[in-house]
Amino acid sequence: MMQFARDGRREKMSSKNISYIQAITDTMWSEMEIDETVFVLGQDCGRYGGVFKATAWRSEKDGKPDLSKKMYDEFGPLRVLDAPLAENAIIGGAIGAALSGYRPIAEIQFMDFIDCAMGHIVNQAGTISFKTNGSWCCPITIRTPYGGGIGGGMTHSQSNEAWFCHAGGLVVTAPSTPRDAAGLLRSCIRADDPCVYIEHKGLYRAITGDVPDDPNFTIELGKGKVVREGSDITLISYGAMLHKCLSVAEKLESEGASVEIIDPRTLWPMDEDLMINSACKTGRCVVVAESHAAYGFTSEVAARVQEGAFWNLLTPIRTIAGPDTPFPFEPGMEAAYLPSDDEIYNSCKRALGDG
Amino acid sequence: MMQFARDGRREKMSSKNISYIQAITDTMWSEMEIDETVFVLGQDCGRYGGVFKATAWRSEKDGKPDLSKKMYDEFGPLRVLDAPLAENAIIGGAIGAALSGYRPIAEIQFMDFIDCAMGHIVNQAGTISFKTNGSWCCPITIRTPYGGGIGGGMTHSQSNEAWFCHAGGLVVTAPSTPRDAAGLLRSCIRADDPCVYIEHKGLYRAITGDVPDDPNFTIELGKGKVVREGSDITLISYGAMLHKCLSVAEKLESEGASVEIIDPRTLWPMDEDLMINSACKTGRCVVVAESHAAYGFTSEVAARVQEGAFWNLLTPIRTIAGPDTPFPFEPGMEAAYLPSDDEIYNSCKRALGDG
Amino acid sequence: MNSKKINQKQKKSFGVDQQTAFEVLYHPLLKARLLDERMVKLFNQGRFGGTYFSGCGQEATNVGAGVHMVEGDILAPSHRQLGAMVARGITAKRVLAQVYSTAESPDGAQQHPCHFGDPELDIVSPTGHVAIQVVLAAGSAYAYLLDAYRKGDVKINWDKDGIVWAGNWTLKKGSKLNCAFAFFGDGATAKGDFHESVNFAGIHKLPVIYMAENNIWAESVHVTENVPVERLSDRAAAYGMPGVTVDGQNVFEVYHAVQEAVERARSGGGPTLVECLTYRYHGHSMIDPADYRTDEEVEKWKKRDPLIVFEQVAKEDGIWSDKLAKETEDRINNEIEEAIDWVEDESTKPKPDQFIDVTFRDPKFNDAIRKRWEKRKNV
Amino acid sequence: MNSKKINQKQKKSFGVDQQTAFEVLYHPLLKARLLDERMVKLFNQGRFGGTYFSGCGQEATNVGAGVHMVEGDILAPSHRQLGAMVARGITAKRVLAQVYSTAESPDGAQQHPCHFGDPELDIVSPTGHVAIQVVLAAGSAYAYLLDAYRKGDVKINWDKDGIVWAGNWTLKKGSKLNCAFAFFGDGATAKGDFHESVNFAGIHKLPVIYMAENNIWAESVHVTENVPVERLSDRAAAYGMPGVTVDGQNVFEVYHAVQEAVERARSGGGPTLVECLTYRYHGHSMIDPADYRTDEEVEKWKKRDPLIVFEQVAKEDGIWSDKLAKETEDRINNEIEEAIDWVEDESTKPKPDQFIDVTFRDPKFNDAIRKRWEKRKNV
Ligand SMILES: Cc1ncc(C[n+]2csc(CCOP(=O)(O)OP(=O)(O)O)c2C)c(N)n1
Ligand SMILES: Cc1ncc(C[n+]2csc(CCOP(=O)(O)OP(=O)(O)O)c2C)c(N)n1
Ligand SMILES: [Mg+2]
Ligand SMILES: [Mg+2]
Repeated sequence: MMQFARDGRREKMSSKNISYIQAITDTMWSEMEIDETVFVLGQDCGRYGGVFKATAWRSEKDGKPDLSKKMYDEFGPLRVLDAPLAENAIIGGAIGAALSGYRPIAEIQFMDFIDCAMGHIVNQAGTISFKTNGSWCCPITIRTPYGGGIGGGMTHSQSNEAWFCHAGGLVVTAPSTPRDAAGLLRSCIRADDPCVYIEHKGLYRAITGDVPDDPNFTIELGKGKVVREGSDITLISYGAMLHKCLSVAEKLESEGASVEIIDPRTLWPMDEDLMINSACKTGRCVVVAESHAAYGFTSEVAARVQEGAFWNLLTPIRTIAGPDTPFPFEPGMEAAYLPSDDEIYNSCKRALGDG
Repeated sequence: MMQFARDGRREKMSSKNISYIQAITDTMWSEMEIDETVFVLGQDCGRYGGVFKATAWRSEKDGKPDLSKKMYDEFGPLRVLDAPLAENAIIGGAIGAALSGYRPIAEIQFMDFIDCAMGHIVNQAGTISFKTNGSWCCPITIRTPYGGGIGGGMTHSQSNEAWFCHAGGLVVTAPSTPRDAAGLLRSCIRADDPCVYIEHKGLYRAITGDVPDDPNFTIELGKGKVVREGSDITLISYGAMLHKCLSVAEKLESEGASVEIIDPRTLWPMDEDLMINSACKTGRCVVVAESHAAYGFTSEVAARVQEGAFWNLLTPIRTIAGPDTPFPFEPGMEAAYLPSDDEIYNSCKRALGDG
Repeated sequence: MNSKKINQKQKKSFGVDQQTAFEVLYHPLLKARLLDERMVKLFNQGRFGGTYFSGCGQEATNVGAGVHMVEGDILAPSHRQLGAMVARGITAKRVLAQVYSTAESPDGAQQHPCHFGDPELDIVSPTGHVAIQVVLAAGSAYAYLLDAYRKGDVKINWDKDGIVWAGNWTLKKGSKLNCAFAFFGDGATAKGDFHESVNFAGIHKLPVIYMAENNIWAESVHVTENVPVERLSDRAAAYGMPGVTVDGQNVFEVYHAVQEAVERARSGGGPTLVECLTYRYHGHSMIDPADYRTDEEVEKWKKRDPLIVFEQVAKEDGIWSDKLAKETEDRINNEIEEAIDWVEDESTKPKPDQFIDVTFRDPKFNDAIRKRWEKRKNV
Repeated sequence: MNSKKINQKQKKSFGVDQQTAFEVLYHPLLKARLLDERMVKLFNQGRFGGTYFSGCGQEATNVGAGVHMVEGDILAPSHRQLGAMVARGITAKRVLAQVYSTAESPDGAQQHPCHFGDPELDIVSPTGHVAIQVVLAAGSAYAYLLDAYRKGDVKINWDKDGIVWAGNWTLKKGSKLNCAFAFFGDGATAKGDFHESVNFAGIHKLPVIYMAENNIWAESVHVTENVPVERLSDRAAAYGMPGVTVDGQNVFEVYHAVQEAVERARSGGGPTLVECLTYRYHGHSMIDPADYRTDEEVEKWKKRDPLIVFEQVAKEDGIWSDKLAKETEDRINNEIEEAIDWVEDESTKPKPDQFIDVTFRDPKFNDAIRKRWEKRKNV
């Protein structure tokens, strides 16, 4: 926990090394302890602890889950609600509870199914403040696992975040590390505005990292991060693809190119200046995402950066994204669908060359 | 009707001057005559003829509606179906009928409500061919009125086409003239793939134009059009905004600038080469749409054009789009929301200057 | 049809006394009517824009439910709930500010004039999406259950194996829950949202009053084209909740039926589906000529106008008073005239760009929107 | 519970003769079981990827309905319909090609191994979205109505004023409609899609057989947390259609109930909701330990295994034959072994980029995708 010494100086913060999913569980648990109006609802979230166990166990000191007690046991069936198989009821219900004084965390089991509740998210949650002239707000957090690479096939792999960024009224955030997962989730829960918080299911147990042991640790929504400094080229990405970018950067570095990597962390609003400044500095930019190419993240970033960094760009901005097809299952196809290290590497090489 | 003279030479095609909405009605009517598997379903589409009267009257020779008989009277209640107030039933039902041999034209009364059927459109219609390895296809056409400027407020003004362009499996098309309305609609109905056909409600009765009197008149999906040739700057837009661009072009022309205007007509797939070639020629580009700025049409075009025309661009690509808010009602606000002639003009001036 | 049964009770006014009848029921009934008809006129005179959805004819249904609402109860209206809002206490000024889209309107003129609410009275401004509000109401009702739970008033009935299924809780005697009121039309019941909401409320025994206004039409679509059964209230059984059908033109009957439902809900007995048989006199909105229905149908319903029925019942039961009726009317007319003068002379125009500053609660998000918008404007 | 009533009929096998019992019912019942258990094993041995949804325990429900399908009838399955597909005639090879994701699989290995169909048999490959397929079925059924209409076999019953409401048509005597079969679980009935589909089919009297498989669980969620009423079949009344509950472990009973429903639907009498009480032996999918339920519950149901019940009933009614049973089993085992050998030794791998070429029917749209994808690959 963050502590202040008697004289007001901040002491060294303790932290825990935990997995990406554990950071999510711990943060919800801690917020439910602090604030009685926070509650969780979703399919299989209660007794079962969620299909990915995101609503199951808090971590112990060593960062491992404390299997003795589930969130359901701690907070009871009303605050850890096994919701019906009805996405409209889950989201619409969360919205109603939010208007009546609560801060619901609604889980959509896979982001692929979020389209079932699209009307409630975009045209109800996203418009509450607007249509009440700011009198009401809608403090809901929608958590949902997205992304491919785990053999999920067509409807267990999608990355539909662009829809919510193109909605007008929603904050969309996508952590790439355990630390960001904790800090951004807490910010979403505490925000008075509706937040779509997407979790890359491929990262759940694949990565661990230090997370401050502080019940007030937050990360500002809308602020990106330079996750690696460099001077020759800017790589922009998030989620599982960010980790691919990091390994490509190592390789490029070993070949003498200095790579800057930016993680926007929040997808709407976007930390435009951070990206533009970096591209101005390096003069070259590659944007990577696994979502569909058309009308998605990579196009949005490219459009903004070309405008803001136009006079400094030395080569065209390259975009690498998923093809505009449904998500295939067969492992070879899944590999063909997802951007690969090689593709990122080659695009960087092109950008570093004559474009 | 298009005719071929005995010697095979094409004779001059006759045409009719009709409104944008009349072109839509006439095309559906003609397709229903030609093909018994074509039918129409939607709320109020039957006896009432649709809330905008799109499924009401065919035109007479003079282009005016023949008020003596509605589509419902001509084809009966089973082929002009008054559907229940249930968007999932409408789209899901259309999909089922399509798999069983029909070519349904489903009307969503306002595009704002299309989010209610998002799951069926994206994850059912858009995946039929994919998930049957091409054995089945899903020849449905979803017609829906979009766009603002008619005092419709928050949920009768939206332009959500980007969602469907970012879906992977859907064709999205947006006619801007009566001729394109007819040609593209017929192509959609005849296509074996699912098409989202969006109609700008502000154009319904505001514009008229010549439409070939040919029951086989089609316009290729995916092909854009140079609607005005010029050499100094490229303007790219569609729908009501395209018409604003046209009038700005007149003004700029009168001031000595030569403006090229491109209407992509189909939003997915996009006629990228047409836009890139134009931008390469003019070196300057402004993209205009009324949909949200973030992750929308203008960003998509800017991203593609910057990449394809990088070495020829003289100034940054400017994008003009709706703000990322819900759509406001009050007339002054609506005017502030929608891109204006002045804004387009000023952006062109900047692009023509030093950017 | 349950209305038959109810009608056979002794008094058609269910023992409501004269003062209550006039203060609580007649006043909002008449106010809703006079205000509504006036707005129809003002719209037809072009004094405000957009369009207008009239609830004329449906006032008894709305008032009979709306008057049962107390502080903290949420009202989730559809597009024809003027009567319920008036019963809840909305002023003519607030309503007119709304339809005239002035800066003083509850939604700051952002919303369409006919999709309106009033946050001060816990009335949610609806989206245009039919039936979405029905789900929201279930969510608010879940919040009311949590409120009671946090106060320690809800006992969860774990079984001996430490298991409990949904809805298995009891409310402490004497404790009362807030209620959520959802209004929706016959057409709306064809939507999946309706189903998901009543199903959820049925599972968790939530305090929701489902007010189904069966006015025969959904725009031009006949109720038989949206609902394959005779009585909407018959659907309640599919959700394990009581369903009643009442004469929606008789405010006493609606009042009584909703009272029963509210008492049950507040004491932890769960939701009720109340179908009200009613009718809208005008077209779907002002631009609808409503030529899909016959004049006879309209006339038939007008004979059972809520105001006529009120007078009949009150007279039969000896609680009618010409004087009170006249006084009520005068009071309402004053309020309306004053409000119109105010809205036309004194209300102000909203700032054209204010919607950007209220899209989010957190100003930094709105600033992000503004920044791009201003760039577009080349400022 | 209707099953009671039905059980009181004279013969528990409803007069089905021995040959039919074995050819039509026992064969698919056993084939589904043996194939299913085999796939569970293959999955656990890591011989194919993804995950696997077993339908073990639910074969009687599936077979009793699937065998009524004829050419042109569409099957809209959920994720546990192996039994129905086998009854419809799917071969072990097709199924194994599917779960092994080979080039020969009906979906070309594009889909998840457990969401599969077979276009050759009019079996739609489901999306992962629970309940969406239920709506599709209603649409196909509407197409069947149009088919008959185009043949001149449907009379629309206009009233004297030239008006007709939905569902007011009659089918020419002797004409037969195709039927759409929709399968879905207890959990799925909580979704709005279920409601919109049955409502639509109820309004238009569409030939749909709604097969509700009530297996008590939706993943870890208990049926009482998805459905606030005792019997799913009670919901049929809300849609103006007949509803029955049958013993889903007794293939004769399912066969008989669906036969009645199919006859009604084909002759223009509209849809039926058939609730089958059944159980899944394995977890929701292979990765679910299913620790939310008790061993006793599983054992209780296994005592009423579809194969045991078949044998009991057949014996009671004197149509059992050890010889036929043995022959059937041998035949099936041969088919399965052959299919496994084939799939493991002879089937081929799909091209990694083939999905791009089948996203659309029109190659030019696929080319547009490919172009951008190849640019990404820097080729
Ligand atoms: C999701 C959705 N679909 C369609 C519409 C268009 N629409 C507005 S009101 C209406 C009819 C509503 O009928 P009903 O529910 O009976 O209410 P009433 O107008 O009779 O009060 C329709 C179809 C809409 N607003 N929302
Ligand atoms: C729209 C949607 N929401 C959630 C899921 C996740 N999910 C898959 S199967 C399932 C439970 C299905 O239960 P039921 O309908 O009873 O069918 P059963 O598995 O018992 O056969 C859930 C929640 C999904 N696939 N689709
Ligand atoms: Mg109605
Ligand atoms: Mg189940």
